[in-house]
Amino acid sequence: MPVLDKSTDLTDAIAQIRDGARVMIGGFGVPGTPFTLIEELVRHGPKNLTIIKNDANEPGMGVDWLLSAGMVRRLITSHVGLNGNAVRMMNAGEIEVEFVAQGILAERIRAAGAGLKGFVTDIGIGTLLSEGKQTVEMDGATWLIEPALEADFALVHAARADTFGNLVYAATARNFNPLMAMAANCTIAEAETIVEIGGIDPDAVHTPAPFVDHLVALPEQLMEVYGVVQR
Amino acid sequence: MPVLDKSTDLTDAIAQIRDGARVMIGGFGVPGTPFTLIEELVRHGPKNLTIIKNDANEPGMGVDWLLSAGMVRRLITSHVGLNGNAVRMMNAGEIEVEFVAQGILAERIRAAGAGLKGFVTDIGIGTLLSEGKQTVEMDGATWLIEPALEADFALVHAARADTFGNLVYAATARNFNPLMAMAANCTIAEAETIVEIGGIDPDAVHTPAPFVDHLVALPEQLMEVYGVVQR
Amino acid sequence: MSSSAKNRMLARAARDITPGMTVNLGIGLPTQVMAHVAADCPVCLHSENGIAGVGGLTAPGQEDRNLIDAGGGYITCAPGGSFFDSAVSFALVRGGRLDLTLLGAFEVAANGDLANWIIPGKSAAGVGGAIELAQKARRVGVLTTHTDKHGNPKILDRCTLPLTAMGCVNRIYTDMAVCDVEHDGLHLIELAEGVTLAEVRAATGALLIAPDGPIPTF
Amino acid sequence: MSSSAKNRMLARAARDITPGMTVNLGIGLPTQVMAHVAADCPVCLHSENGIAGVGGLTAPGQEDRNLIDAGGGYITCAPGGSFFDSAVSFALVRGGRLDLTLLGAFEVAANGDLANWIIPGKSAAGVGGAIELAQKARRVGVLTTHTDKHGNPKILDRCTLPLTAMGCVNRIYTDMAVCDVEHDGLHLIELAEGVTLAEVRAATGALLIAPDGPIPTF
Repeated sequence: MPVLDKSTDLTDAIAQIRDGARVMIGGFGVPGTPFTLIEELVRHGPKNLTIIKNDANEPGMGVDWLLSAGMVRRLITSHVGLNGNAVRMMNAGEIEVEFVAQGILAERIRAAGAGLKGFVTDIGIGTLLSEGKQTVEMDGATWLIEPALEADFALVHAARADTFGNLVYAATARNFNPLMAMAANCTIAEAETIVEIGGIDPDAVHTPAPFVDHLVALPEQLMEVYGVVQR
Repeated sequence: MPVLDKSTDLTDAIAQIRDGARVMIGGFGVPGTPFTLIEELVRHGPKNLTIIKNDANEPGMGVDWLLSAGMVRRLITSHVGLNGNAVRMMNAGEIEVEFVAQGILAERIRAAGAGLKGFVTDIGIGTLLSEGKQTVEMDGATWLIEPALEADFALVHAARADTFGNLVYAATARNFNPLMAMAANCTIAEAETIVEIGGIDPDAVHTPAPFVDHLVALPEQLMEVYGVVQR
Repeated sequence: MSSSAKNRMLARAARDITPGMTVNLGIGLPTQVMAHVAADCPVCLHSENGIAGVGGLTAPGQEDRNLIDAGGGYITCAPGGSFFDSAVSFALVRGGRLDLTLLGAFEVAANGDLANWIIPGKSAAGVGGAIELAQKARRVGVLTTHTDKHGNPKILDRCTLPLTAMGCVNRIYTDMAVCDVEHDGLHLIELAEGVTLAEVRAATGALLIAPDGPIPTF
Repeated sequence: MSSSAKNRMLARAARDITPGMTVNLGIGLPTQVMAHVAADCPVCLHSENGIAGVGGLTAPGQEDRNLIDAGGGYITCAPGGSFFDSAVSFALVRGGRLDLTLLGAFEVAANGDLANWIIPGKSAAGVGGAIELAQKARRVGVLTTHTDKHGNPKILDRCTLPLTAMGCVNRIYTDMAVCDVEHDGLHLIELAEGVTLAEVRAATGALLIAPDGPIPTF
């Protein structure tokens, strides 16, 4: 049985993203951030985006390109500590920021990917982060309900892919990528290496192809930002 | 930095399981079922066990050994269709059976492994399976709350392990094993092949070693039941 | 059901499996649909025990003891396939990545309700994965004989048996007809060759809305 | 804090990292504890961005662009290490598989409350992973100078800043003392060499329960 070839032109893949879209972006710091997809998103230029990403990268890098281009209305993230520009825009009211505890952010994204409405947890009970949240009584205690967090698009970065869209990530570049790939209505993956069907061991797949809609090949020579070694 | 060697004698590992314990057992049909651990559990002989497993295997095989030995008080499972003995014992009131939709069973186990209290879903709404379940209102609709399902022990079967307890499963023998390995207070894994530290690619690990407490080596010649090819 | 009627039904269902789909085929009749899908049609077969990319049944003697489908049959993994745990497998189903599932039925109703897991008075052997497939696949097709072995309709106005899922069915394929569940009721879409509208109406326990013009056959 | 006092504190905290533990060390002082753990002690270092088995910092020029810890430092993966996604990483934390975490603090209270993420009036840069580490690790240690740079106590009867987590701290390591949070209050366990009980009491914003006999030093 043949399989679909999901290889897509970078421009065509990103052109689907319209004003007001909710866009998840993989990565934790530099590793796993799909810089090429983000760069094309800036070129394409939709406005009023909601961006969901663990962090805001650093000034002049990744998510900061979107912030600087004035394309972001709302940022859902666990921290923006390494990006003073994001902090400034947040304080100036130029962007809304929703802070979510890192593991809760991961789990809310996963819940969407798993087709759940939300989950029940005690994380944040008794702190500022529980304020305004829906609660439920179970086993004689009060728990928080955390709603699933879904998106229109997920932009993810893989080390390797086959043409059907099976993805493999490298080391700590995995992070939020597999969760986001499952949680969005349309998942666009960039991959450093694309192999023929059969080139990835079925036991070694990190994101199964049915979760991936479009596959964008990266040039052999990656943008410099992928190799940043400084902090 | 050295790592702990979790290799444990089969007898010592299973001897920890006492009367009344809640025991999760991996496997979907034959693949992934830890027959050697189950056989030793029968020899050890604790009573009034609660067994959590996708299915009840087939007569004269795996979970059925525990049923036939009268060790099981309660079985939490998605179906027992291939084991007429389990159906008979259920109808005779010799065991309690709780049926859980297969994906909900998987997700309840995962929720325990992820340290959550439960999750919110619409699966089963309007059917018998929603009866008696706690509900919650979200976004103007009624949803079911499914509680996390935890256990005292998980018995899992891996194809390969390193001595620290990193596990790799083969093909569809993965199924419930990685979820259960995360959900129990004590996880005992049997492995067909045990390699030295460094022998498993960190990107290819299915169950990270911190989830595994004891590692039992299987003999080179597996029991016949592992190779059953009939149905 | 004659073997030619059955084959026509299977082939008709197979025509709704289109290139690029991820599909789960239930145990029994639905599994047999695959044999009628064109060999060059790129389809990804999911089985809920943890594989996307079922190749087919394994030749006797070639079985891999670690590789079965949810029905317990020994299978092969197609090129481009992947293995995953049971939580990911049902995430794929509930998360909307399953384009189509074809299921069997005890009863199916004009409002899309499906009953296929328990008959009161008989002991149920469990629920398996059918509930989530029925409730969450993007499209749900039911494959069934139009009537039971006593000649009673299996397509009813409302189900009498406990439901697997409410309002989940989009299309019903039988040995007599193809019907679609719409908001305004059950629509007859096609007739099996040699079957008349009157015969189908007589064998159906629900109001059947027929098209005005000629009815296509399959 | 003198460098010798700091090193004594780090070495003292390191003594509570015992063979077989899975440990997460927060950014800053806690990360530096690892250098004081015996090289032959089998410890698994977790970092919440998705690794169990952090080897250490990478030598300059040897960095792997795909391999960092949660603090953003380039690291190595120790033999026996594994990589996983962020959901699994926090499953490990919340699910009770993290034996110990060592964290920094703005304030820590006699009831075990910890405040280490936001100072009202200053803009917060986010919460990161500290909440779940603090709330769910089996043991939580806090490493901090006993007083802030103005000489004010950081160990208080109750925190004044918004909490990271309630009642989560088991042990506090400072340049002056080691204290345990118990149900009946804050217990002084050890004194830093050359520091007196009176000095510690004066620098502590909470009632400190001292042992009856001689107090061990570190």
